[in-house]
Amino acid sequence: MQVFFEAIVQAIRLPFEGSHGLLSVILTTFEVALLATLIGFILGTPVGLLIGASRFRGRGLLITLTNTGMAVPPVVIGLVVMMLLSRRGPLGPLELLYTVDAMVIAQVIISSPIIAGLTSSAVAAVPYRLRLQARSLGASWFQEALLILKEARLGVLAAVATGLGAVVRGVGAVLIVGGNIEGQTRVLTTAIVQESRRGEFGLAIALSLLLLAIVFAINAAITWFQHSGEKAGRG
Amino acid sequence: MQVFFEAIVQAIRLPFEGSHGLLSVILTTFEVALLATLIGFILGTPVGLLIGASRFRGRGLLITLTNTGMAVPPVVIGLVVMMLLSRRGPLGPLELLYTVDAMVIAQVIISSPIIAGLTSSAVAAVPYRLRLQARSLGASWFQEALLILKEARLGVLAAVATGLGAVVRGVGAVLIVGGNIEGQTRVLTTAIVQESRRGEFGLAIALSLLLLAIVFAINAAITWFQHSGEKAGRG
Amino acid sequence: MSRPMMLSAVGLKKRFGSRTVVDVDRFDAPAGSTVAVIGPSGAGKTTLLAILGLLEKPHAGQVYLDGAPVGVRDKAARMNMAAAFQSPYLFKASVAENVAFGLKLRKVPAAERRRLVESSLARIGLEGWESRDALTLSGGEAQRVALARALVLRPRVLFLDEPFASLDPLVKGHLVFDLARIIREDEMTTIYVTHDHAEAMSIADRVMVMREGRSVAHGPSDEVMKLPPDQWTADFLGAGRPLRGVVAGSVEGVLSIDVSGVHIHAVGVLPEGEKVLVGVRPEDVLLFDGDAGIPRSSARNRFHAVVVELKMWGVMHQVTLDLEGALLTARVSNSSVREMGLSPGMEVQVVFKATAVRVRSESSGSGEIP
Amino acid sequence: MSRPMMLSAVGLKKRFGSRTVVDVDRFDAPAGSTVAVIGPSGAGKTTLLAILGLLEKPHAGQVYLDGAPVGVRDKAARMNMAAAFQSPYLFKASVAENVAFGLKLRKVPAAERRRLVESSLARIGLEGWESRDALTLSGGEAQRVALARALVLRPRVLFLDEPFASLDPLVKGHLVFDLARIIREDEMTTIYVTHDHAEAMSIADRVMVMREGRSVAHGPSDEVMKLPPDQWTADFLGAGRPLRGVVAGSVEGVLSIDVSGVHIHAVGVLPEGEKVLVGVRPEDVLLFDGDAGIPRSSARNRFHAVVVELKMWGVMHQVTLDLEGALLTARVSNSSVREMGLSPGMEVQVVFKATAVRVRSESSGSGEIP
Repeated sequence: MQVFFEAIVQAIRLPFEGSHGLLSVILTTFEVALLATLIGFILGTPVGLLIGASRFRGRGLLITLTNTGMAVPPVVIGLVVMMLLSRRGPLGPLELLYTVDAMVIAQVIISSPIIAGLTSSAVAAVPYRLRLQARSLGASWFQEALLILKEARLGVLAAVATGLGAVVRGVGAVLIVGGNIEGQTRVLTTAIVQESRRGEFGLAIALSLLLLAIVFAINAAITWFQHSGEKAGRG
Repeated sequence: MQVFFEAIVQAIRLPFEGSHGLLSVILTTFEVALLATLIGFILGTPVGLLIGASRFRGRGLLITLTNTGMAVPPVVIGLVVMMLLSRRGPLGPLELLYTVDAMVIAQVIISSPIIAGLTSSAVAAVPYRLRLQARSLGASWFQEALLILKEARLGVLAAVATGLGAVVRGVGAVLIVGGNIEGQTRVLTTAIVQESRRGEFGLAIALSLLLLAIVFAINAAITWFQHSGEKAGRG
Repeated sequence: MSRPMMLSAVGLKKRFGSRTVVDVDRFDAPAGSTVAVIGPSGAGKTTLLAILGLLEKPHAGQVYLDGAPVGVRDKAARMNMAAAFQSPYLFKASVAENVAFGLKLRKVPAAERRRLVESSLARIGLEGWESRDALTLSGGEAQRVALARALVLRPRVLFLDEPFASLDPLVKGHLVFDLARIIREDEMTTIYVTHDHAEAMSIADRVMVMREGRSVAHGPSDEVMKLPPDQWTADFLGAGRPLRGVVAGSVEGVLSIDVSGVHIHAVGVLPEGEKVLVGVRPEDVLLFDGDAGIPRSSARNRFHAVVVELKMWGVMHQVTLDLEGALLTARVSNSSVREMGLSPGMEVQVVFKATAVRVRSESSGSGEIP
Repeated sequence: MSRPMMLSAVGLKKRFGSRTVVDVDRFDAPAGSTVAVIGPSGAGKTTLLAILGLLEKPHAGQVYLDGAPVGVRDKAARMNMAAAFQSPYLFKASVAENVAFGLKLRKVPAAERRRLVESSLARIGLEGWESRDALTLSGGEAQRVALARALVLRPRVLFLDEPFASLDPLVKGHLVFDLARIIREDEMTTIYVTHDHAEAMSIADRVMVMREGRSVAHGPSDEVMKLPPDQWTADFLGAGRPLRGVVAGSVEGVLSIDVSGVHIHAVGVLPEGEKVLVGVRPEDVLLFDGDAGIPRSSARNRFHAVVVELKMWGVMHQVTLDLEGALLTARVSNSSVREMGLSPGMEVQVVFKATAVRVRSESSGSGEIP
């Protein structure tokens, strides 16, 4: 177990030994994750509400798109974004490859379908008769939609947190489109891969503990949302 | 869009141009995924049944372990397995690092909590009174457990398929412990990362299509299980 | 303040997939009336209510409000209506916010809203409950809040979908009582869906019986209950089949009707020789021992009869009686069956009032009861 | 074949978290009796049943089967029992496999199993339904399968948890009838949980009334129904409070009981001067117009009374009557209220039979009814 002991000792020392690009890694991680989740929320929630609460032509297509988006492996998303942004790709002139923006684009493609899909489940769980009840009291379709989101708010929050978690935890897509450039596009997950392959276990452990702290905070939030939801549920 | 066109043309040609280690990649992918899922099923299902269907001392601990297992990012799992198997690690003498076995170990740690967690949800959804009913007709605890698994069988199958999907889609853990050695530990996801970073889009696309085919087959199975479950549900 | 509205509909059809769940030719709720829609579960009652309440679009047919065609898009029409369902479906908010929901949508000013919510809660027996969390209430309390939420809007048409089905009889009794009073005071047209015909009878003046999406009987409660148009409806209502007879004469408004030789007295105005259907509710038929001395009384119909069959109906017994060829049904409690020792073949005396008999000319209609 | 067993329990307590859901001092089901456990929802009825059926462990107390202490681990004891619940809870399999479930666990050979399943289905009215998919049945059919699954085991104690609560009255009537016949034929001890006292009365010979986990009344149905021990129980059962009186005399087995000056006739054997409680079920009380001529009949109790109060009870009316100081309750249909024009202050005649009156000596017990 010596390897673990040494690594942990090193991990504890690290923050006091001055910069290892640690701050940059953390800031980049937050920047990518928060931006991608915010855009994912803006794109995903209305789609989830539509899919979960109404019947219309094209709904099947939207569901298929959402499910496909959730299923496609991050490395494949990374590849496609890479090709789009590559010098010879259609968005090549924008010169986004190996930038934070490239990572945000890839992560939005990962988070939006998750947020849309889980929002649609939360919304579909609002009893139809509750909506009939609102309609019978005079609610317009817009007021009904607001009521649905309000009733499903804990589920929607859990959906957003789950999207955030996927973005923070993932490595494949950002590794491809970000390129893991120190001081620029290195995030926690790609840094962990890099350091552990180099045998720099101390640094890798330090990064992992940070990542775990973030992930567990997100998971605690999800659990709390779901738990409150159950408690407030109709018995 | 020329980059896409060229890559797809190249992807179609590839299988006819003889070995690029493609067969080895596919076989390794299946070997790791199926072994890891099988072991994950053997470890995860009993735990899921226990958590989902009974109350006992230590249940809280088991739930926390399962949830933690599901939350820990694959790169962190990869790091920990890497350290365990590294020359100076406690399992160093077994010389498993950068082998298929190392990847299976990491993937089991990823799939078991998923299978346990989803099995416990499926099992918890079996109505308690159905179990009282079985007990009242003379079922022992073991017969009751079998009945629960039988009633929740579609949910258990969906749990196993979800575990399989996570193993096939993931890249972080296998990249670290497998080392992505051509002809030995290279799997679809790690190969895609490698080829796309090298700009070999044709090969990357070919590998991605294969990966997508596998992932969508698994997802179709999950959807089918869940859908049949709904149809057969009690109205 | 508000005046009740007439609600009617023709040719309503609604399908879910390939299954037709509602196929109702005609529905009529005169202004101020209380119409019960009854039928077994799965008969399409709730879907019919959703269509009539302009909550769901039918695949065919038209709903009319005071004679004017209306649909789900007529927000003005919808604003005249309000509904309460079996599960109270309260929103995640306080009692006051729940009750104020419809008022807010109608842009009633906050002060007026508070006043209305307060008085509405007081009326339904929940004075001062404004600030409670709606999701912590018991079943009966939640149902009161749901009713207050509908009633505070002073709807001109009120829809109730099995509002008492999941309540204990004690709670239910109080609530039925309070609701009946408010409906009477506010003069609403009320559409009341239930699967319990006793509950329907205690509230409604008109009844529609539904079976598998269709209306099998539709008319004044008394007529539907006493003259069910077919065997299924009779069984569902726990009624006997109507008897066929001929008006033999009339003295001071009391008809004498010849039913296969037996003369049944009934109140009504019909010419001699008219062919009629005759019905009596099983509850209104009293049985006496065959040799009991029964005095002359206000009950004009007294016959000797033979018990043909006894069968359970809910927690009562239904007794089929042979009056010299005419079959009559009586409903009696289980303790009466025991005490009188009722059994097939036994002779009994049958007594019912002339006012308890419903007579309708055979020529005045076929399936539908006017 | 099998002989019914006596089931009893003392000091049962069960908590969920910090809430005590069952706290029952004593439970008694004599061999072959049918005991109804009634009470509002949330009273702990189902939990009590689970404890008595050895399905759940109580936190305190002991269950006895034919006098011997038994618990959840006594598989042999549990093999004498079977249960059916409100939702039929059929397993994902054919009807035959569902019915055979308990037989398989008892290692009954396949051929014998087939024969038993076949005859059990035939008995409950589902002849030839063996190969149907259990999850495609209607509510009433599924409930029959659930009953067949319990009855095929020839249990010596049968537990029924609201088996008819979700059925239409027509379906329910048939099923109650079939079940009552089978219970009679097979001579089982039956514990029957329901929230509907009318249903309880039609099936049970003993009743336990539960409220908030406690037993508030426990004894023969007739006693509990006519002499409820407190106001809450009286209200829940829709009964009147018992009257206090003194035995004034006795002629040929008919007591004359002085209740604040009014003499009520009842059947019983009690000494003159004995202080007693007197109860009449509201259903057994007939009302007549104040001036109607009522002939001498088998109904020995006839009084003039004044209507004090009218209130709804479920879909009937409960009428409180003042007999010169003694308050009596009658239950009448809404149409009777209308026809007689009943209203507070009105004078009526009250008639009930001496056999409908329940008398108990005040000294023979306090809260618990023997």
